[in-house]
Order: sequence, then C-alpha cells, then structure tokens
Amino acid sequence: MNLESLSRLDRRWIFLAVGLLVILPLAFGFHIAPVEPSPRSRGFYDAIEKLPEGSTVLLSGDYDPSTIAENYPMHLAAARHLMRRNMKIIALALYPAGPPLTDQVLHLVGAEFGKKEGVDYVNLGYKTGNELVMSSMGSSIPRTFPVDRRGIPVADIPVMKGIHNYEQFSLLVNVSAGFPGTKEWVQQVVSRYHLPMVAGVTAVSAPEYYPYLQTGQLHGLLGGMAGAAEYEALIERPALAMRGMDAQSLAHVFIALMILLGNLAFLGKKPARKA
Amino acid sequence: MHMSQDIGVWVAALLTLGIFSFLYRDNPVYKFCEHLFVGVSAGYYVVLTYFSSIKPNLLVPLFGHFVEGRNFLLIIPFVLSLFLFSRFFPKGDWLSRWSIATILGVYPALRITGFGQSDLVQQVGGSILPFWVAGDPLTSLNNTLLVLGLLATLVFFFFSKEHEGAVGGIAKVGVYFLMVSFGASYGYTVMARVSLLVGRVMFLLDNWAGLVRF
Amino acid sequence: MTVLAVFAAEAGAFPLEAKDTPNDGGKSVTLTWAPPAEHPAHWTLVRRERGGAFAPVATLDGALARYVDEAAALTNGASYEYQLVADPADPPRDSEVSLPVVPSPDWLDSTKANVLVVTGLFFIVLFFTINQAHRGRRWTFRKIPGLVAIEEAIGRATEMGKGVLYIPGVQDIDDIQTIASMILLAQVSRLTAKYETKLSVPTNSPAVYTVADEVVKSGYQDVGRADAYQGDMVRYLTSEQFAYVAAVNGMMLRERPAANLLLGAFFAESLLLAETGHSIGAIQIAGTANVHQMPFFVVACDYTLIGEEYYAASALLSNDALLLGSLKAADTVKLVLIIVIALGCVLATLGNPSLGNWFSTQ
Amino acid sequence: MKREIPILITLITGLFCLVGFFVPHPFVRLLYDDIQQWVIVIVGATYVLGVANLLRINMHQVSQKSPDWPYKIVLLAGLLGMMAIGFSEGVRYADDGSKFQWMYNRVYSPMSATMFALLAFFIASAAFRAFRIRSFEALLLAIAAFILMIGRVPIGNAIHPIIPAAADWLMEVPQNAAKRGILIGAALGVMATGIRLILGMEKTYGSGEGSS
Repeated sequence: MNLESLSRLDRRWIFLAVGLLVILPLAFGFHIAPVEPSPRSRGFYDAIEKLPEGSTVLLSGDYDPSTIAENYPMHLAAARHLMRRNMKIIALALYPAGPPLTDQVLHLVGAEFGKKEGVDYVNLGYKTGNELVMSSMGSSIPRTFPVDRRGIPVADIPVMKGIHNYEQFSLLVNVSAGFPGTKEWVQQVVSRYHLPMVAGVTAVSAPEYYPYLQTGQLHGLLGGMAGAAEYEALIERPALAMRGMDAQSLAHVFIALMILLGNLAFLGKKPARKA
Repeated sequence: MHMSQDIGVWVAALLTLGIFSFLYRDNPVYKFCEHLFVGVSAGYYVVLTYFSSIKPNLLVPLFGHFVEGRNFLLIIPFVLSLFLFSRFFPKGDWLSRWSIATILGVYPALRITGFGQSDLVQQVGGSILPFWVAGDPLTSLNNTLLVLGLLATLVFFFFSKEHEGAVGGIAKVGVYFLMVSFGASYGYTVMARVSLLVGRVMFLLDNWAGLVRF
Repeated sequence: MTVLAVFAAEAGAFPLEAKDTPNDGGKSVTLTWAPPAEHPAHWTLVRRERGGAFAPVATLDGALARYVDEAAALTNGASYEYQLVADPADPPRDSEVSLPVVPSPDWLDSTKANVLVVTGLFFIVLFFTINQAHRGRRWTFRKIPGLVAIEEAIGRATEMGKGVLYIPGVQDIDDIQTIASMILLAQVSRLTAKYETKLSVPTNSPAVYTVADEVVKSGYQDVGRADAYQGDMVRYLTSEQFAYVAAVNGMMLRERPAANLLLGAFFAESLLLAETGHSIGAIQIAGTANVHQMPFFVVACDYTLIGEEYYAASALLSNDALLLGSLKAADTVKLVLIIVIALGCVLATLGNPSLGNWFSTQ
Repeated sequence: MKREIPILITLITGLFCLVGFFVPHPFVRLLYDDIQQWVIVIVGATYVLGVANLLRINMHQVSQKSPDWPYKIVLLAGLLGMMAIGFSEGVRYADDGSKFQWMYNRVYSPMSATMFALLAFFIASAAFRAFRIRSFEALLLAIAAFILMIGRVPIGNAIHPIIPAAADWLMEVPQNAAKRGILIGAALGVMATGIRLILGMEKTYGSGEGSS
C-alpha cells in the first residue's frame, strides 16, 4: 500500500483498530507496566493523609455518567481513603445527574468500613444554582440545604450537628467533570474562605488547573483515569482505573502513531502548504 | 462465560450498542436512542429539581413555616418563578424579564469577585517569583521560564501594539508557549476520550457478557 | 488543704484570649489559648455578660487551642467574659477569666482589600475608555491575521466558484461567543454579497437561526445586494449535538465549500467538523474561546483566532464603543500587570517579596 | 416602565452581591444571603421552564408531522414516563431500589456514558486525517502532545522514567505559563462583561427571543 492510498483510507478501519486495542487488553488482561504516582497525585493523597482522624470533610462529586469512567474510580478511592481514616463526610453534587453516583459510592464504601448514613456521612444531594450554591453555603449550609437527598431535615442528622458553613471543614475534596466544578470551587470558596482543597478531574480539564496548583489554591490534582489509577496505587487498593491502564497505554501509542502516519501520508500526497 | 440474566443489564447494553452504531453512520437506531436520552434526561431534571430545590427551599419553608425567620420573604422568588411562565402567554412575557433580571444581576457579580480574586489577583501574586533561588538552580530556571512565558503570552494578547520588532519577537515566544500548552491539552483530551471508551468496554465485558470481572 | 487547692488553681491557670472575630458580620468571638501540657479530656467553655453569672456555652476537646463562639445569644455591642473550666475538675486546671470582649460587625473585610483595589482600578479604567470611545475616540489596534485571512478565503472561494460555510458554534444566542460570532457573520455576509459567493449558515438553535438570518439579510442590504439574499442561506438543523455534527458534515461532503469558517463556542464537535473540512480540502479558519478545543483547530485549520483574539476580532469589526472601550481597558490593565509582575520579580530576586505577598490571598 | 424595572432589578441584585463580597456587615449581608436563596429557587424554576418549552416544541412537531416526528414521540414518551415514575414514587424516588433509579441506571446512565466514548474513535481518526505538522508552531504542539500522551500512562515509565518526568515539567512550567496568561486575560474579559451587564450597559443582543 503506498502513502497516497493510505491517505484515503476509510476511517472506519481506524475505528476498528481502536476498538480492538481497547477490548483485547481488557478481555485478556495482560500487563504492560506498573503505575507510578506523580507528584500531583501524591499531593492529593498527602492532603487527606495528614488530616487528624475524625475531621469533617466536604466531598463534592460534580460529575455525571458521561464521565463515569474517569471520575467514578477517583470518587470511590477518595471515599475509601476518607472512611479508612474515619473522617466524617458531608457529600453533595452540583451536577443534576450526580447524586445517584454519590449514593452509590458512599453506600458501597460505607458498607466496606461499617459506616452509617447520617452518623458518619450524609449525602446532601443536588441543588440548582451552580456556583451560587457554593457562595450561599459560605453564609449558611443548613439554609442552603434544609434537607438531605432523602428529604430528612439536616437538623435531625447527627453528622450535620454543628455544621454552619465552611469554617467546620478541614478539607474540600472535589471530583469534577467541568462546570460547575473545580474552577468554581476555587473561585467561590478556596480563595474566599481559605478552605484547603484537592481535586480529581477529567483529563480534558486537568491542564487548566495547573495555575491553581502552583499558587497553592489546590493542594493536589488527579488528572483523568491515569490520575485515578495513581491514587488507587497510593491507597494500595487497585480497582477500575488501574485495570484500565493497559488499554489506555495501547490506545495512546496507537494515536501517536496515527499522527505520525497521517503526516507521512500527507507528505507523500503533496508539498506542505505554508500555514 | 455467563451472559447476564438481568433484563436491566440487557437494556443498558443494547442502548450502549445503539449509541455505538453511530460509528458506522447516522441511523434510525442511533436516532431512537438519542431522542430517548433527551426525553429521559429532561424528565429526570424536572423530578430532581422539584424534590431537591423547589420543594425544600421554597414550598416547605414558605407554606409550612411562613412565620419562621425571614421565610415570608420567599414570597418574592415564588412570584418571580411564576412570572417566568408568563412567556407562554403572548402579552405577559415582559413579566418573565423581571425573573431573568434577578439572575442576570447575581451571576455576573459572583463571577466578577470570583475571577477577580482567584484568576486575577491570586495569579499575579503567584507569578511574582524570585529569578534566583540560592542553591537551587532548577527552581531558579523554572521560575524564570514561568515568568517569561507568562509575560510573553500576555504580550501576544496585547492588542494595542502591532506585532513588529521587539514586541513581535516577544509575542512570537508567547505563541510558542501557547502551542506547548495546546499540545498538553491535546494529550490530555486523547487520554480523556480513551478512558471513556475503556469504561464502556469494561461494562460490556463485565456486567453484560460476563467475560471478565473488573 | 483549701488554701493549697486555691494555690494550685492559681498556679495552673493559663491565659485565655478573647477577641472580636475580625472581618465578620458580628455576633462572633474568637477565643485562643495555649492548652497546658497535661490538659483534661474536655473543657467546658463558660461565658458571662459583664456583671452576670457564668453559664456553659460548649464542651470542647481538651487538645483544642482555638474556638469561635457564634452562638445566636451573643449581642453586638455587649461585653462578655469567658473561662475554660476543666472537665473532669480534678486536678483543677481552669483558665483565667478572659478580658472583656465586645463583638461587633465590620464594614470592610480587610483580607479582600487587594481584590477591591485591583477590581476597582480595572473598572475605573474601563469606564474611562468606554466613555472615550463613546465620544468618538478610536485607538489603533494590531492586525489580527485570522481576520485578514477570512477575506482572502472568501476571495478564493469566489475564484473557485464554490461556496462559504459559516458555522456559528453550538451555544445559544445568549452566549457571548455566539454574539461575537454574529458580529463576524455580519462582516462575512457583506463580503460574500460583494463577491457574489454562495453562503451557508447551519445553526443548532432556533434563536441563533433567527438572529443569524437577520444579520445576513442586513449584511446583503448594507452593500446594496438585497436581491442576492436567499431565504435558505441560514438554516436551523437540529439541537442535538451529534445529529447537528452529522448534518453539517453531510453538507460539507455534498456542497464542498471552498472555505469553512468555524467561529463561535465549540465543544467535542470541534474535531469532527475540522476533520471533515480538512478532508474536503477547504481553507479553514476557526475562532473560539474554548481552550480545550483550540488544539484540534490549530492542527486542522489554516488560521485560528486564539481565545481573546477571537473577541478582539469581533470588537474591531463591530466598531461598538462598549466593546472597543473594554478591549482598550483590558489592554491597559495587562500592560500594568506586565510591569507589576516584572517589577515584583526583580524585587523578589533582590530579597523583597512584599509585592507578591500583597497580591496573595491564600 | 417595562424597560426600566428589569434593569433596576439587575442593578440592585448585582450590586448587593458585589458589595456583599467585601462588606460582612449585616446591613448588606442579610439581604445578600436572601437574594442568593431566592435565585437558587428561580434557577430551579428556569429548568422546569426549559422542559416545558421542550415539551411544547416537540408536541408541536408531532402534531405538524414535521420530519423525524416519530422520534419526537420517543422523546415525549421518555420525558413524560420519567416524570410519571418520579412523581408517583414521591420522596422515595432517590432510594436505591426505586423504579426511578432503575431508569437512571439502565437507561439514562449507559447512554450518557457512551455518547462521549464515541469520541475516542473520532479522535484517532482525526489524529490520522487532520493533524498536520506544517509549521514550527504545529511541531511544538505535536511534540508536547507526544510527551504527554506517552508520559502520562504507565507505558511511558516503562520505556524510560525521564518521559513522565518530562511530562510533569512540561505541565508545570511552559504549559502553566501559557494557561495563566489565558486565565488572566479571560478574567479581565469576564469582569468587564459582568460589570456592563450589572450596570445595564450591555446591549441584549436578541435577548427577547434568546431564551424562548
């Protein structure tokens, strides 16, 4: 096959190759390389690790099923890490389709560690208003969230006792897919109320949060499924993300090759036009 | 290998494959799934919004605990929320502008202070770094590069001067930094999209086909 | 024995500092203390209004060193005294009674002073430049290569006898990027009218359709070619994201436009549209402020208006005093920031980090 | 009057929220807190309005037998069915075993998760067909993309530990510098637009038909 015809290749062949490269390593589970935590994932881990046991933590799961593959593993791992260290978790979700995922995470991990809903953790659910909800919580959390996801008044929930605003939290753990999410929490809460924060985010949005890391507005960052895998390695609890890393690696190499091949085919076709 | 016996898993798997059929081309199965998705998600939003915002933050305090605290003031958002629906009546839609006007006041204000503090003031503060840190040449180099890259980028986005001479040269450096950052974004986007596919394949292989346990 | 116990309490007593909580809305007192090395399991915090009797406020963990009393019972302007009472009481390790404290609300949160100063200065510059622009002042701005390229692309489409496809993004008309796109569309439609080139504008929202149609119609009228305007130049396709992409890609493959203009807010569809446009060999010019999508445009398009360049292009074309004044104000502040950062870095290198600290809010 | 009252409302709510950031005194804060609570509810109502609108448009399309109208029936069935299930279950809609959650887990969630998984395929094809390295700028972009793509996954570390280290440095220094430049510029843009909106200077471009 010469380069000329390569450039006219039906793209559905590429689709097929991508599909196989993802399916095969998952189906047959071979192992390419171990996961090495990056400094940013370590920052996320350390921020939770150095909190005194029994602190109260705000866990905001701002994502929905469209990014479940990236965000759910980090949400799960964060909940495991927090419950292992006996933190009290106040959870919420500012994506409409987020609260059921928070329920799933908290119920699953709560059962693993024998934690009780209402006593050790609560899911406040969803509230309309995006970043306005964050700002309003700074004035009063019970007023912003009068009831939890199950309709129980927060005054009757033991874990909510004494929670008025951000003053009572030691850390904000945010799992974010975009808007509203990490950027808005930094803008409305971290900078304003000086609450320390770590974030686990989709890979698409990760690069734009690096400026917040350097200034200390974020103490740690998990970027995408790879970040989640690194965090799973740190808490020594391999799960979904680590098992996805082989397929992920192969697909990355394939796409890099596609860029190279595409440019070779293009060179073969006609001289480059100046940009 | 144990294919799932759960009808729910089958529904989920068939809908997943229905969406993937778009890869072959746009087709009726995909169209069916897409419309079902839009309908179900809209229905979901209404139920969720009612139970998580409208009922606990408006109806219960307003009609159940009218005299407590400042609850009586909730009559204002109650009326403004009703006004929103005035646009379904040909002559009443000016009323809905009152409701929109409250939203149009609050969000820009939140953004002005939010962006002003965290994306402007704080970022300027974070960029004021020493070019030389005693005994740490690597940090010194990184600080210098970070500051120069930022300044060059700002010069590129400076529109009051033609990009000629020294300014043009600095702006060009700014473009180089921008291109590196776009490359990073490209790499991360590839990672994100592949992960989502990995997630779906895991669902099909595990929950549906029962081939592997993840 | 009694004498001894009193003596022990005196010896063990440690100071308790009570202060009105700074930068707050009042009704709040911040208490700080250094807990004795062998602290009891708990403290009972007691409070009295001056002249009254002590009453318990809260039970605190013995290891704490700080507590903020925000009880609803506090009154601004009243004077209070506090004491920590050891629990269990034996051995007695109570704190001294604090000096009287008067909670009061503040008019300015001093930790936000830097934000106030920077925001305030920016707005002053902004109102000044907008006012100047309203009075007819026009500044010179740099050329934007992507903007020049749009005219060239339309010219080339004309030479080739092919059309121009204009995709105004996928956000609704209330999005600022879509509004900017409408300003650019006005200019593009004037050019296609002048050159008698076919223009297609597929939209994904009825509201964008309405505005875009109006913009194109008046563009054709502006250059006296109302006769060349056709009702099907602007079309509403569908609001569903991927269905819209599939439909627009279909249009590209059928109509084979010589120029693709992708100007507006784009999300995941950016790479699908740019790929198809690239495959039919069209000149592609893209502009968006969505940073995530920039890489796909940069590699597949001939020109890309990057972020602010995109807004600047629309401001320059609009000749609108508000937009031009805002552009000039942002430029002025950027120049100030460049100087401040450079100066701050030099000072920091010389060992004086005060400028950086002033900007820090963490 | 019809024109002035909305402008006045925007001005008052906007200024309260702006000033409330800097002034903690209850004189400002009480109403500042109230306004935020009110708008949370009003935003909720706009969601309901949006769905009512969707319902109206699609019913109209079905009755007009416009192209693709059978699909609009699917859409309407999904919408009304989901609402019927949710409201009939009442506050138990959120419980783990409810029918509403079944619909979420088995219908909504898989389709939502799959929509963007499609992009993995498209991104590979676009990499081959529309990633042209035809300038120095594009070359820089490509090199950064390569280092990130390989360095961010375990295979990079397996090839050589310098690759993930290079990826980290790239993210923290050059990419950080450029992103911060974009961030600062964008902040100025948002702030300028924001104050123009609050003060009623912004032309509401087609806002009448904008959200209808």
